[in-house]
Amino acid sequence: MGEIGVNHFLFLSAALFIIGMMGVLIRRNILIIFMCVELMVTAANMSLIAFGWELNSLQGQSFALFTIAVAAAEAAVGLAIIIALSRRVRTPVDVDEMRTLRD
Amino acid sequence: MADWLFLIPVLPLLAFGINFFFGRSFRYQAHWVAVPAVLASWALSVAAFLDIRENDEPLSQHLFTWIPSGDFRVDVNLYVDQLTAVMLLVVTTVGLLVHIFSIGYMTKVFDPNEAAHGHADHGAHGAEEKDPRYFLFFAYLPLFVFSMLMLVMADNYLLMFVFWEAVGLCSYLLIGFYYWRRSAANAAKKAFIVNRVGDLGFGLGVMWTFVAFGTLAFYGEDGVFAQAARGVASEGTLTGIALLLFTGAVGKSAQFPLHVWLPDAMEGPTPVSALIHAATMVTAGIYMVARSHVIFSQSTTAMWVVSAIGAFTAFMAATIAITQFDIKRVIAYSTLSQLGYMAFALGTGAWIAAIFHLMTHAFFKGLLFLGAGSVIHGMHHEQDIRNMGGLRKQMPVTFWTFLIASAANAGIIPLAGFWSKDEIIVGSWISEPFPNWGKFIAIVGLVSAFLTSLYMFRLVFLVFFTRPRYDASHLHPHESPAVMTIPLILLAIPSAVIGFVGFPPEDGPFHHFLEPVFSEQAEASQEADETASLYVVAGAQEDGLHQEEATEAEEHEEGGHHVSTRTTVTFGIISTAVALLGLFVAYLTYIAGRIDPVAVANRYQGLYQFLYNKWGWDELYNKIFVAPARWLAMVLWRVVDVGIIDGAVNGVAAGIGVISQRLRHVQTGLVANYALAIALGMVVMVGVYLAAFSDLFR
Amino acid sequence: MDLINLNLTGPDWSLVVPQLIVFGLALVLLFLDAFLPNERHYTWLTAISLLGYAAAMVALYWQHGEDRATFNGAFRADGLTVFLSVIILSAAILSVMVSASYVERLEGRMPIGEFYVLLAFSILGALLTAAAGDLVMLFVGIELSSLATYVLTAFAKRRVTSVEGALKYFLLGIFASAILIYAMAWTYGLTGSTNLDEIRSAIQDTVAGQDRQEASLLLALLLLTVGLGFKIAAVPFHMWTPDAYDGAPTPVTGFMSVVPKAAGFAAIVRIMVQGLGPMRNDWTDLLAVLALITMAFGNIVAISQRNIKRMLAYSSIAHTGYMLVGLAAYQAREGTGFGSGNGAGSADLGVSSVLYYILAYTFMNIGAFAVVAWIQHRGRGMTLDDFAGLASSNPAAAVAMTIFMVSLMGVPPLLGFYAKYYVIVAAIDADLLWLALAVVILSAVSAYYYLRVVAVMYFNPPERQLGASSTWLLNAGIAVMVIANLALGLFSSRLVDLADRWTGALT
Amino acid sequence: MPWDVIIFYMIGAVCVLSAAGVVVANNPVHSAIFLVLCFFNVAAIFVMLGAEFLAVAQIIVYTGAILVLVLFVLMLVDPDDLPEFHAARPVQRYVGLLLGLILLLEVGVAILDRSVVGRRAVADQQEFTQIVDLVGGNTQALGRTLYTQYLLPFEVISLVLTVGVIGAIVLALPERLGERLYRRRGTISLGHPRGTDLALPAGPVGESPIAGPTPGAEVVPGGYGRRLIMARDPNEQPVIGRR
Repeated sequence: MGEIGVNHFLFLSAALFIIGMMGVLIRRNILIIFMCVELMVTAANMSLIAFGWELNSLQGQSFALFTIAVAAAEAAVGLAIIIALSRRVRTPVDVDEMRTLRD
Repeated sequence: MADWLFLIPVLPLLAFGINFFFGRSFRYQAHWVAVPAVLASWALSVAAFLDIRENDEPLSQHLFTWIPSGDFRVDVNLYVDQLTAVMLLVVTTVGLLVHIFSIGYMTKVFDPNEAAHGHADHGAHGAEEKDPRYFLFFAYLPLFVFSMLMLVMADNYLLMFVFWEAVGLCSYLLIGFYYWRRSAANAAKKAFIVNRVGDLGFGLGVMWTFVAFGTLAFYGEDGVFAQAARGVASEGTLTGIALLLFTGAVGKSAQFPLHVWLPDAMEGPTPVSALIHAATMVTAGIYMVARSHVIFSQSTTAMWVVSAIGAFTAFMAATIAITQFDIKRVIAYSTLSQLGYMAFALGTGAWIAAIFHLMTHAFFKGLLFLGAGSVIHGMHHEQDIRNMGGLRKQMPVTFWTFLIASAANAGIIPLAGFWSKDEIIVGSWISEPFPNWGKFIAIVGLVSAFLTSLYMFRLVFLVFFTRPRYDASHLHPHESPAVMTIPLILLAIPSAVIGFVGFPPEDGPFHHFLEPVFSEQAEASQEADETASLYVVAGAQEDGLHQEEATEAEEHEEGGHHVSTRTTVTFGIISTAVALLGLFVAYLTYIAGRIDPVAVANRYQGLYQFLYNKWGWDELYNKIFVAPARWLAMVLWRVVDVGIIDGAVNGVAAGIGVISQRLRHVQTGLVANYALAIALGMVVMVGVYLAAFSDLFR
Repeated sequence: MDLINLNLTGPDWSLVVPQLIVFGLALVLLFLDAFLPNERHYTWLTAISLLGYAAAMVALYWQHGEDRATFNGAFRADGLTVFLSVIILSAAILSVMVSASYVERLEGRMPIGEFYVLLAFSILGALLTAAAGDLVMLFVGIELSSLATYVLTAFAKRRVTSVEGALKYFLLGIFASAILIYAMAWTYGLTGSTNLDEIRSAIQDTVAGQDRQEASLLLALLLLTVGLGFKIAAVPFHMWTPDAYDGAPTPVTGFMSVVPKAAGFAAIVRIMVQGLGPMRNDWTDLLAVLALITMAFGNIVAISQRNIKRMLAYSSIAHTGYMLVGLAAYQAREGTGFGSGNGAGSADLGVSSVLYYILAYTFMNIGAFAVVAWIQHRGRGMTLDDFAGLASSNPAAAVAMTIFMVSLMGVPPLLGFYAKYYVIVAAIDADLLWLALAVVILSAVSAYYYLRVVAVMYFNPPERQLGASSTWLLNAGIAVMVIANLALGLFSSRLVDLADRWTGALT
Repeated sequence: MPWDVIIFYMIGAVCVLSAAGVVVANNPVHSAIFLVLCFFNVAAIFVMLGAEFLAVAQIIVYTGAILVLVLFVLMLVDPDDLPEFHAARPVQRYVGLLLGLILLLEVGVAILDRSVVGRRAVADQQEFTQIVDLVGGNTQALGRTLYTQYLLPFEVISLVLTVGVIGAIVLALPERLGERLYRRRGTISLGHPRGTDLALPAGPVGESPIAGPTPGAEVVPGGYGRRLIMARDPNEQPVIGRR
């Protein structure tokens, strides 16, 4: 592929990774932070694949597949936590429990 | 004999276990477990002592190997030589008598009938009257005895350190025994924390010893002492080790500047004060230094420090004692002062004299405390001597035993304290390492002896003589029951006569008995020096220096502590005169009324206040240690955790305000800040590493 | 190098028996939870959990002495695996004992089936991390363990603090994971393999004879440190710890202070020692500095905490620091460990001291949290005042807590002392005298807050009566840990020898 | 300039810009859409790197599953309920930006400094392509790698997903199912007009018009260990969650 070397991809991946990181640091909304982390993971995947491409091995791609799967599981858990939290914030369900919290 | 050495400490441990775990079921009979155990332990100690005196051979028993890793191993061995045998006798004797005394003292406190009798002091805690912790007391006491016995029987520094900590823990538990009293709780905490400072030094000293010698065992071919005597380590190293070890002794034996915990420790039950804070635990530091004398004696600096601190403590504590009004406090400061004597005896190389005084002191100081306990008991928990007086009629046994103990402490002639204290003063006068300094210290010792006599008899006169100053219509002092007076009498006997074991001063049976401990090593060191000098001669390098040292050592040995009879007698007379002078001044002041103490105090108001406030050490420590530590913790927490990381983001002012919205604040504000901390750490680390360790800027 | 492995050889299943048992346990629990329509089925689940972990522990017996890899190098059955598995499984058993009654009764009854299943999966993840021989396996193991722990943290979902703690833990956890993936990508890219042994040999060539490393290699190393430092809660990556510990249900706190940390240390040992061993000059310095600030921060900030769980959280940060000291003392020396040096491979004081520390820490820390749970069972909270007068109302519990506190403080002859002792010796041996001194001094500082708990229990008057509650399994667990704290130190030499010999195969 | 270079820069620019959009957008929905855009371009990059399968997986898993999930949550959860940060915090914004820039610099230096490319001998590309073609292409080759070298992680990843599912169920399951049912005094009947059950007259449950379990009957479904009370004696005032 001509002039496009692995360093190009690495730079692109670094840029995405760092934009994601800045998002985590700057943003206020939990969901946006979550999306920014996903962006970071994708950037790391890109690095993996780029390195694999450079090394002519499939290990990088396999690794990337695993991270995608892990990210999916993380998304499920994370969003469930967010939902649980939002439910908790909105409805202080039980007066009983508010009392236990105060203790 | 050696095969059942382990029984000596194990029996009290057993008593502890039984009382601690099953004590509830026989709460007021708990002493039936503890006393026989300690009694048996005492009998075994006597047997061990006789065995050693017979055979002149140290006993030792290998229990198990504790940390055998590689070339470093720590064995749990029990080792009993002459020094340990003396300590065993002291600990078990005093321990046994204190156990017996406690039967009377402790039941009385918790006796509901006594509460009905109505003494306001304790009545305030009506709920505690029935506190079933009698058994717990009789669990802690044997535990302490066990730890102390293990401490003196340990044959290596690590084991010693373990039980060094253990006796500290017991002391902590017992000082805070009346934990519902805030002052008791604070005193316990203070004792523990101050001791931790010392222990830290001791721990570092042990570590350094290990680094320097590669072992922690005391004796044997490659033991610490043999190596130290052989000159394996440089003098600087030995000085460092000695000073660090001495830090531990300073903490445990309550020497200046870590002495502040001991007077406060009097918050514990009185028998505890007698056992732990007078007779045994506080002498652990003295014992340890004596045990390590091979290390200490090779470092002039360390010896100097030990003697200086000891002398200062002896003097300072004596001055404080003359102004105090709490009966236990006076005795506590007296303890400090006597410990100071022992320390400077060690520092001037009078090892045997120090141990001699340790022994006599254990008996008469234990007796003093028990007597004080008896007085407090009889006075229904009154401790202020201004509210006593004339008790000799109501409490004759207590009076006579207390008098014997006081006279012994003051150094009145045929009693135990006289012989040992006199020997210390002579020892420092003729001290080889520091001729001039030793003389100075001896004079300080004499001055302190005068003060000792003064405050002891002040106490006796104020408590037992003159007319009663308490409200006689409400308070009826009474003699204590036999279970308390018998230990007093039993302790009074050694307090009076034990001094004669060292009768021809410097040449008594006691000295001959202990001689091997302190001379064997000296011989070894002498040999080592000779061989060393031979080497040096052969190598022909800087031999002069070494030879000088070697000859010096020889001279030291020869000169030793064998003093001319004339010096001994002279000092005997001087000491007696000084002690009698103190007695006389006390008499003039408190009985004859020639000197008005109030007037004196008013005249030298500043000095009096200074002494009364114990030289202000507590306040000083509060200011320079406690407050800043608290402040630092708060600052780190507030500023670093909440302030910088949190506040940098939220703005400090806003940050405080939003705490009300705890949920929102805690929940979200911090997540991003935490991420920020991670990112910051990452960026800084990467930056530093790339700049400093990478090939970028090669 | 075969470019694509076409060799579909079957793995050696005999090596993964303990892990398979835990896996089977998780499945059995899942099914039983669904099909046991019994009011008391929590008894069953608890019993089966305990049996399962015990069985896995027994199965480990046949693993000792092994040093083989299977699954194409992704799984290694060696001494490190066995030792860490023992620790993790002990923590599992203790956690089950501590949590059974808590989950059943407190926090509005949590679903116990799922609780045990997630616990089992988290344990499995930690076990696999300890056994990983490949970056991918390592990553997947860590994630399995963490993911289950996130959920467990939020398990008391009626209590908003629990969910809060979980959310923080989760967000920061995936943030750190992303960094870890990126770091692993770099490691892979620079060495050309995800297998740790191959990474080692690749680095060996590059590093040889260089006193300054390539920037990219350092970047990979540092990012790895950040990602793993988060898992073990090293300062400054520790920020989630107090909140997550505070929010999580108490038994979970005990669990998460040990198992993910053990997994994190396993990963660090695997990556740093096994993989990046040739670069040790670079990472030992880094870890030494991290250890120092971690110890200092944890110990000092713990002083100002009134909430026991927060205090223990900071204390666990401090203990991370102590463990890092051991790693910083890694020297890769031949046969100079604590063992008698019978030449079985190269052993190292550093690594074996850390392993022993984790073992000791397991018993101390879960114990401390167990007593907190015990108190909560009796209707009190988690602040310092809730411990007031415990000594008079329940001496046994007070003694247990005292033993845990004093052990955490590192006072002989309790377990914590030995742990610190070996770490200190390792540090001195590696010429890190300053670090050893820091350990000693900061342990002295730690006395302040540990003893405050003891003081409050013994010297403060009780505020309220304790409620009655029957928690025999929890009590038994506390008793086991007390005994372990008292007695395990006596066998310290054997254990450290074992750790030593077993880690010999590592390098 | 060859086409592939142009394409790379185009895609890269879109990637970076849309990623920036994720961070900058005010509305979370916009952020999500930017993220979709970004991921599509990342998939394209993956194709350029010869990872066709991953490109597809990226789109299916990320954009198809994860982001849809995120959008779901966005819609499901009232934005006011979501814990938000306080008003603008410029300090953090600047610090964040600064840190990002420094890190970019550091990583950039590391990338440029990568002198020895691929520490282990880089495999021959020709041979690699041949083998990949031999087994039938990228997907097949990847599959073979997964089932050989990464067999164990591949098995374990299924457990990770299981944990994700269990976790999601445990956390997101509407709690106190039992209590809601209790409030409604009966079972939920699909045929029932919404809300009317609340208006039913209070009375002995036995006379309730709602067909349901007998009074006080409990149904204990397996999974929970918690009693789900389907119908209940009105005299019995339960404290949910405690027995």
